[in-house]
Amino acid sequence: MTKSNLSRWGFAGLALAAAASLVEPALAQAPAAAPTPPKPNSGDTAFVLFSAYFVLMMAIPGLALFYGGLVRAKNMLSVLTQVFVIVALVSIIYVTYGYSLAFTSGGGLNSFIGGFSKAFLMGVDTNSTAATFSNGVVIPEFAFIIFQMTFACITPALIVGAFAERVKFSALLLFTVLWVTFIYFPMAHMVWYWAGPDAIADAVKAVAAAGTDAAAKAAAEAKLAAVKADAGLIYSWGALDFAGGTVVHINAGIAGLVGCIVLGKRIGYGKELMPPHSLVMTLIGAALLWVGWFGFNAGSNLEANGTAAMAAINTFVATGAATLSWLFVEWAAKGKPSLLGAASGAIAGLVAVTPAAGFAGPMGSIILGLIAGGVCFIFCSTVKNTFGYDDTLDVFGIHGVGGIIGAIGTGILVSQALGGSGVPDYESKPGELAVAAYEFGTQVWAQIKGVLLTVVWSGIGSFVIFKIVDVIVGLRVTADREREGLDLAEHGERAYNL
Amino acid sequence: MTKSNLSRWGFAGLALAAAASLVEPALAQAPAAAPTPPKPNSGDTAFVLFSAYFVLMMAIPGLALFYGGLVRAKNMLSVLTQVFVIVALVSIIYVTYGYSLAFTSGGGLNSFIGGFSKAFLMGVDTNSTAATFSNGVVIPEFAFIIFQMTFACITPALIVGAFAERVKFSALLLFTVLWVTFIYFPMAHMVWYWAGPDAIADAVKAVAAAGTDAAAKAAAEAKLAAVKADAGLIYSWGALDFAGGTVVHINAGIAGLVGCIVLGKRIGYGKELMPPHSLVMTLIGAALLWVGWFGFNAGSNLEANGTAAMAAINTFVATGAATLSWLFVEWAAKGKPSLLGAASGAIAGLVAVTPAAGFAGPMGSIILGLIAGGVCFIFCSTVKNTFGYDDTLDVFGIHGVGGIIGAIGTGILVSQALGGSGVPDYESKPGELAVAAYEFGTQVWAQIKGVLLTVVWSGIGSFVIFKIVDVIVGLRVTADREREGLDLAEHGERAYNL
Amino acid sequence: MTKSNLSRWGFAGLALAAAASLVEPALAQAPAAAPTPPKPNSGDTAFVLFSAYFVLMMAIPGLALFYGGLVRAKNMLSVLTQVFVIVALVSIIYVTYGYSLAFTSGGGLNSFIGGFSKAFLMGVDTNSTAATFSNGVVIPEFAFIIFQMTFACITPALIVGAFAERVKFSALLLFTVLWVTFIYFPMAHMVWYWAGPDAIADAVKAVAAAGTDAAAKAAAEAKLAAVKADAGLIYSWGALDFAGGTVVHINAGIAGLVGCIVLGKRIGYGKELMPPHSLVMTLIGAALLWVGWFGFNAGSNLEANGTAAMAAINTFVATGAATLSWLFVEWAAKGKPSLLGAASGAIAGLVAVTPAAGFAGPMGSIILGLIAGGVCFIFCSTVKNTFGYDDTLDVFGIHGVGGIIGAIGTGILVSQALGGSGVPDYESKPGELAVAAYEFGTQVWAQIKGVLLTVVWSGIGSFVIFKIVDVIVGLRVTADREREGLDLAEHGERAYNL
Amino acid sequence: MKIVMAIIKPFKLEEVRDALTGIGVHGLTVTEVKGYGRQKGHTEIYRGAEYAVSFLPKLKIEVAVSASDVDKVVAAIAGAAKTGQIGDGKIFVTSIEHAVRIRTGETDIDAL
Amino acid sequence: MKIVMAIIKPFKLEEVRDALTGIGVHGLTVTEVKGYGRQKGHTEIYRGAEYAVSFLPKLKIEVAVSASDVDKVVAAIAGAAKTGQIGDGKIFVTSIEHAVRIRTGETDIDAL
Amino acid sequence: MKIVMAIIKPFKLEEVRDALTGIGVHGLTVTEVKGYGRQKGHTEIYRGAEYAVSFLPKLKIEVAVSASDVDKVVAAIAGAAKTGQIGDGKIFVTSIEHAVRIRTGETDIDAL
Ligand SMILES: Nc1ncnc2c1ncn2[C@@H]1O[C@H](COP(=O)(O)OP(=O)(O)O)[C@@H](O)[C@H]1O
Ligand SMILES: Nc1ncnc2c1ncn2[C@@H]1O[C@H](COP(=O)(O)OP(=O)(O)O)[C@@H](O)[C@H]1O
Ligand SMILES: Nc1ncnc2c1ncn2[C@@H]1O[C@H](COP(=O)(O)OP(=O)(O)O)[C@@H](O)[C@H]1O
Repeated sequence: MTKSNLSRWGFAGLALAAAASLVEPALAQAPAAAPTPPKPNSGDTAFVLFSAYFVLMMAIPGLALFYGGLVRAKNMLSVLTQVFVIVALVSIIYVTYGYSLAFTSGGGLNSFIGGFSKAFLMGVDTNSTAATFSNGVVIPEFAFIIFQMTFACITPALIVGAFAERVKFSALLLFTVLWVTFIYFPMAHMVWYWAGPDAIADAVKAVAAAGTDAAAKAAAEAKLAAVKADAGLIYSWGALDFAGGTVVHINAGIAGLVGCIVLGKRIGYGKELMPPHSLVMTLIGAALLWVGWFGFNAGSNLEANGTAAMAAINTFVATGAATLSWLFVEWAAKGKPSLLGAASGAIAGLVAVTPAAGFAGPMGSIILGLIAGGVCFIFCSTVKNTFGYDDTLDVFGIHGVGGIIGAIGTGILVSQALGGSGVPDYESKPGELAVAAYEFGTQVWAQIKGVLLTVVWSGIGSFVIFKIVDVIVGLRVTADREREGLDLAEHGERAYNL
Repeated sequence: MTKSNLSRWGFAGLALAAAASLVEPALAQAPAAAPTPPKPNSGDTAFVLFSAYFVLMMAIPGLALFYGGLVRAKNMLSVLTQVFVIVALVSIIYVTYGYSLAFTSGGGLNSFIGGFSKAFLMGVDTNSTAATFSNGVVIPEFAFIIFQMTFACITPALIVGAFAERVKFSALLLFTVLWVTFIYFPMAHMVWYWAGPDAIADAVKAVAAAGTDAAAKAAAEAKLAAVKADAGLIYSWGALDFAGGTVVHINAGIAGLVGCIVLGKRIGYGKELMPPHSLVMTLIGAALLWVGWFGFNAGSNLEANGTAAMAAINTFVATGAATLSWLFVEWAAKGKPSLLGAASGAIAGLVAVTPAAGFAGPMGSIILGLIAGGVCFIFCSTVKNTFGYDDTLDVFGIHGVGGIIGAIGTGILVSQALGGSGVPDYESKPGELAVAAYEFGTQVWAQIKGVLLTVVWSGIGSFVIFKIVDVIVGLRVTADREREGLDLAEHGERAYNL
Repeated sequence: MTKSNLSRWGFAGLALAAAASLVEPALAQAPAAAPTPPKPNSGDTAFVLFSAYFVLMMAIPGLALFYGGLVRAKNMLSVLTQVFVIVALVSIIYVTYGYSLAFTSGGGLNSFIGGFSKAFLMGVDTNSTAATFSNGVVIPEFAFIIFQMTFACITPALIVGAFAERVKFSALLLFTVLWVTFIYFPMAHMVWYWAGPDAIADAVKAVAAAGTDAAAKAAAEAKLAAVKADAGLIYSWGALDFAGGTVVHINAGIAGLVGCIVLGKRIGYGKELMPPHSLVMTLIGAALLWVGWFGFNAGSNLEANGTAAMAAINTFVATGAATLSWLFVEWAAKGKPSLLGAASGAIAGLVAVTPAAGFAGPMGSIILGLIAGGVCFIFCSTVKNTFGYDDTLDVFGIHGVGGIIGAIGTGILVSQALGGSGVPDYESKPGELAVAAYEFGTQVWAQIKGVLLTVVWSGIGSFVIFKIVDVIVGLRVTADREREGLDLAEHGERAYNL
Repeated sequence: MKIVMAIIKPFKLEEVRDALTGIGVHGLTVTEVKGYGRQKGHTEIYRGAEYAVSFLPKLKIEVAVSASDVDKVVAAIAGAAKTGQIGDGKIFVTSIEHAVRIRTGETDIDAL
Repeated sequence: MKIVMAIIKPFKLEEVRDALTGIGVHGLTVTEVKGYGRQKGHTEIYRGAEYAVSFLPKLKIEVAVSASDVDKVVAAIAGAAKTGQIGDGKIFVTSIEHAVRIRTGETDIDAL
Repeated sequence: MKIVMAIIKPFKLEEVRDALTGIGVHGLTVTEVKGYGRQKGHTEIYRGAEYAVSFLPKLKIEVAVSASDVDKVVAAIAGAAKTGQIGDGKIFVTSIEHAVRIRTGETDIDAL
């Protein structure tokens, strides 16, 4: 009884490959036996496409406004431009080589990174399919790609909040190119690359079919081992991450923390008033993030079924709980319940429930939200002030901290005893999704290992990249330009002419 | 020829129960005859999930901005916070006990309210299903829950417009908890709780199958009567409400009217200028309400089919007609066609078409919109001024009045003679959706009874709750705090720092 | 080997008609042979409905904000009102006679315009279906109508950008009624009206079935010719337009150019500062246009399948490429990369990829985007200044120019040699979608002819309509009202009271 | 001629305007300002950061009047703008040497 | 030294600035204000509520000049800001006793 | 009594306020203004259109003080607002003839 499918995204295209390889021997033996490869259905396809659109809406205008509202008016456009252009830039990188690096086999480096076999989306057409998490269910590979692409687009955009109001635009673009290439795509590969349910089922069935013939059995078992080994490192550790808590949130949170330390504090930080210039924009952003996050979390199920619906409910109530949690803790601690508190709590809840969305139950998700709201509040209000780093928009305090709470919480709340769905198992009943035995220590340790690797990879990698960019173009604008505001200094525009 | 399915939402889970009960006797007789319970399909599931997301988008940021733009800048954040936190709060209440109170059998109180059998979503898992309005079609119960949840979240948020700019935040939270518990969930149960099409078809078929055996026939008929009686009070009266005209709009409109009278007028009302601080936000809100309302109205069909598409078209054109109606009436009466007029007309049209969306035809919907736009304009501009109550954002004038127009109009426009779909009938052809004979008087009277009960229930209930909250925490902020603005006084923030 | 289905929208209802006509002879011969008409599936239905909602979101609030942010604060509400009310107005016109004019046979005028057989949506009910681009796949006709309706609603709204800040509101309403009637519906008919894949397959099969019987064969061939001839003029030329590059963008761009010349420049144009009053609103608008445009482009596939997913990816990367292209060209030419540049580039890319979305491959789309971003920048910054017309918001520079680039580019990038999907062919393998041989010259010439007819039709027609409206109500407000701002002068409101 | 400049609470504008028209003064100019004085401000909290905001929104009214009307005008403003609570504001009077109505070129008293 | 303070119509700013630079005045300070006077305002209607808004947007320009330049400056502003229609605004002149350029500490005429 | 009016760079407000409270001045009024002077502005580009924007955001501070305090106040402002770079702004001093505290009716020095 082994575990597999510990993360939620399949190896796009392998389904097709597997299907093709099935057809060949079948033809060799008897035409009548040829199994037809599974076809996408319109419901799942529509579901994944609209989920992708929603994730894009999270980034633009959602995240752009959430961040933009929090900076001073003179830097509003700089933040909006950064998020908008990052999305544009990464979309091109993604179809050029990003998808291939994340979701193809990387040969000798396969534990860490994929290869270039699908660079320029070579070989992908309207008939290509990608595996989901159910045996025999596939979606068009193009749908899988666009969905994945939106994740790659939003992740570097999350980071900009940490050093907003002082970063040079050209530096940010260069940073983005390097960061997605050397940090994001490897992380995506390590967490989400696997062979898919049908490949595993086929290999398991082949072992059974091999019967008593020792040689055939050995060959089949070797094949099964190879199929199972064809996965990213964190995936192979058994770490669960439904929708990207490690790849997206911890990854961005750590990069942000490193970035804000490398760039240094804003001029006047701690001395001048720097209130958010428009909490209205921040509210719009938070609301669109909440709405769009259903695409992110439920969409990560890749199929429109009961699990997707449960992921959606979990996303909703974890967010509700974290909103209330931050609000009431702040009310008690600071005397007033603020809109920014409610909105920040909501994001903390969304972050925390991301890895858990399809694994925890609704009550577990509420608890996760309650914890995330309170703990992130403490990080953003107390810990940050204590250490004195200037993480402008609390990328670390919300995405980093919330992501870690969620990643470890997932390892606990997945337990069926706590209302979770249990750890998926594609092997014991090949062709069906079974539930593996839950072992607290093993699972939580797998989660912690995933978190640690993410922290180390993103921490060291981002640091090196920041330093390289600083040498090449300089990370920070001059003091004069920072005073003037990045909108005029960097972009030649003003946000408001009322 | 009897009517059933007079409202549009099924009794979640019963479909599953019914299916299960079918399996037992079948097994007793012959294994081959065992009917398999219907399974959700991905298209309907995706449709209901995204509809739910759209309804959330109506509330945040839609409604929050629509309302927020209309208050003075110093109260902007208070309105945004109220809407945002109500959504968070009700989401938790909903999965805790709200869903159970609305959509389970309430035993002796079943006409008015459900029970606690699904508190904490007990027993609901990713395989549970909920009935739709077609025989043999189900959706995941989690999808049904999240969809319903968004309705419960937005309804109390609608009310805040009536006493905006003066209500105490703590009072509002307490009010919300009490109001959804004692007003909303009972109303939802009374209007939307029923046995579902398959349960009715099975019972009708059982009567037929009983044949000439008198005892069996009597038992089957008793069973049929029981199935039909297992419904909320307003549902059982035969009142039609496709997407919540009574439960949501009249209910909120009346509560708002009571609330603004109990709280009293704003300081300076009628003397000081209180122009909307940002009609731009109001426009964004109105547009997102329009867009999101398709989730509300077409989504209430629970299936992606021709009726859903018709409900969407009706929603579109009723809104278009009401927009033009308000605009031109205002142009004639006041000399200028305003954006606020157009946007208000749109909302009036959306409200009015809500109960009618799946029952009227497009031309009937246009007429409904034309009437709603004009009449609501008169209520908001003349009637309110005559009576002198300070319904800050016209919750009664638009949701109450528009809701009543829609509820009664639905009883007329459902007639096939007027292009409507006819009153549904699940009994005469068990397993199929037939159309019952339309009787004008009967149907309109059923609609009026539904409206009256809603007005009485919400009116008296809300009044009592307001008084209780006033005693416990006080409903209204002090005059000083009202002058200062709720943003600073209640939340310690300012909306804009430009 | 002939080409058909050169545009992407089917003749709604004909599928039903065709199915019905199939049933009759079948009954006459043998009941067993009666083929059942295809039924819509829930996945495609959900896909088309949500695509329609997204297109509405493009218009309101998307386009309204994109445009509104660019005008001066005193004209903000006028732009928002114009877009909002145009949507309302056209929705009523569309169900009244617009759909019928666009998508029914126009008898003798059929090359140019449809008839009134479906005025008031006569004969359309929840069971009516519309053809898609796959044989045997249909969607509810109501879904097709609402999708098409949103296109008709947004197109005249695009035009208002060209003469914003000076047009009289009453004139605009009258213009809209005339323009959709005499320009838009004919264009839609000319480009998108055809018999649908099943009608063609049936006719082709009938020819084959006729066998050697000369009379029968002649009759069948005549029938086939008639089916193929039952199409709009531009369609019959073989011009490809996946989602409306000609009908929507070139059409609106040309009308805008004519409009801004007829109305004349704004007072103070070129002398006074007229900076955008809120690039924040413009960014929100651009982002919602980008997000919503997936509904526009992928939705035009009418089915949720691999082609839809490819159209979505193409839409994404063309936009990303054009964003970068405009940004970097501007950076090089003007010294600073601006948010408005990035947003304008995004729209230019979206416009250019519209006709190509389902025909080009992702790499082709990137190239299209790169070209569109750069060329549109030059038109908006240099060409406009050179000629001196005051196209306030660059409707021509972006929609006109971008549309033409896209239309002609589609004729090139459709080539399978360039990664395109190839020109569709419904005849050579009846019942299946085959690919016709690609001939560069033929295809590009067909595209150019489509563009030219659009330019001429829209150019002359719009000019005449502007002149008529000018005579009846006057196109332009007085200088005093223009100075005061249209918000107060025309609508009696102010956008902001901060 | 004099200019009477008054700093008042924003919601008192209409009453002050009415008081002035009541005594025949039909022109004035208003500016949104922020005032710092005895009236205490408020604290704003944004996530971790607390800001003590001591500047409060006020309106500045400027009225040009003939020297003989000054006392009447000062009294009218003082009466209408008074709430009796801290922060009601100040009135300052300065001389102006010359006044012109741009439209007509009229000067001094005729320009007001 | 004097301060010339002018209330003008907003769209006249560029012309006034040009007129001033034309006569060698290269410094001025502008404030957005709302004016009440003979020029009639407008009515705004929001749903039921009608507001007669009598305050109109104006700009206040302040120019510090040497006493000898005052007439030239007043004439320049009056000329450039004039449309001949009601609401063109006013010009007021006051004395200043002392002026300082913060950057250099220069005083009086040298500070301008 | 005098009014000291200073045009300063916006980010210098807190320092100026602190300098003033440091010498016992506890009241002042601030206005957002736009200044035109030697300090050069910037160019904004929106699609085709380039705008040379020569007006820069400044703050105007007005402090009413007794005649004897004027020099102290001017020095305090000048010291706190100085960066030494072009655009630091100006200080102008005018006389006021009369002052009233609206809340109490106190006049002149007592009103400050
Ligand atoms: N010395 C001063 N110079 C200029 N303006 C002042 C001065 N003192 C107070 N003000 C203005 O008057 C307003 C009210 O003053 P404050 O001391 O708060 O209350 P009060 O007028 O009741 O004594 C302040 O907000 C400020 O705008
Ligand atoms: N007595 C006054 N004191 C201060 N400002 C005034 C006075 N009278 C008019 N103003 C200002 O001058 C502007 C123009 O005045 P108005 O009477 O409308 O027209 P005109 O200047 O053509 O006579 C007003 O909007 C107001 O800002
Ligand atoms: N003659 C003047 N009258 C009124 N305000 C002036 C005058 N000259 C300059 N100012 C104000 O002082 C500000 C700073 O002036 P500037 O010439 O740019 O620099 P500096 O004060 O260093 O010489 C200007 O932006 C303007 O607001």
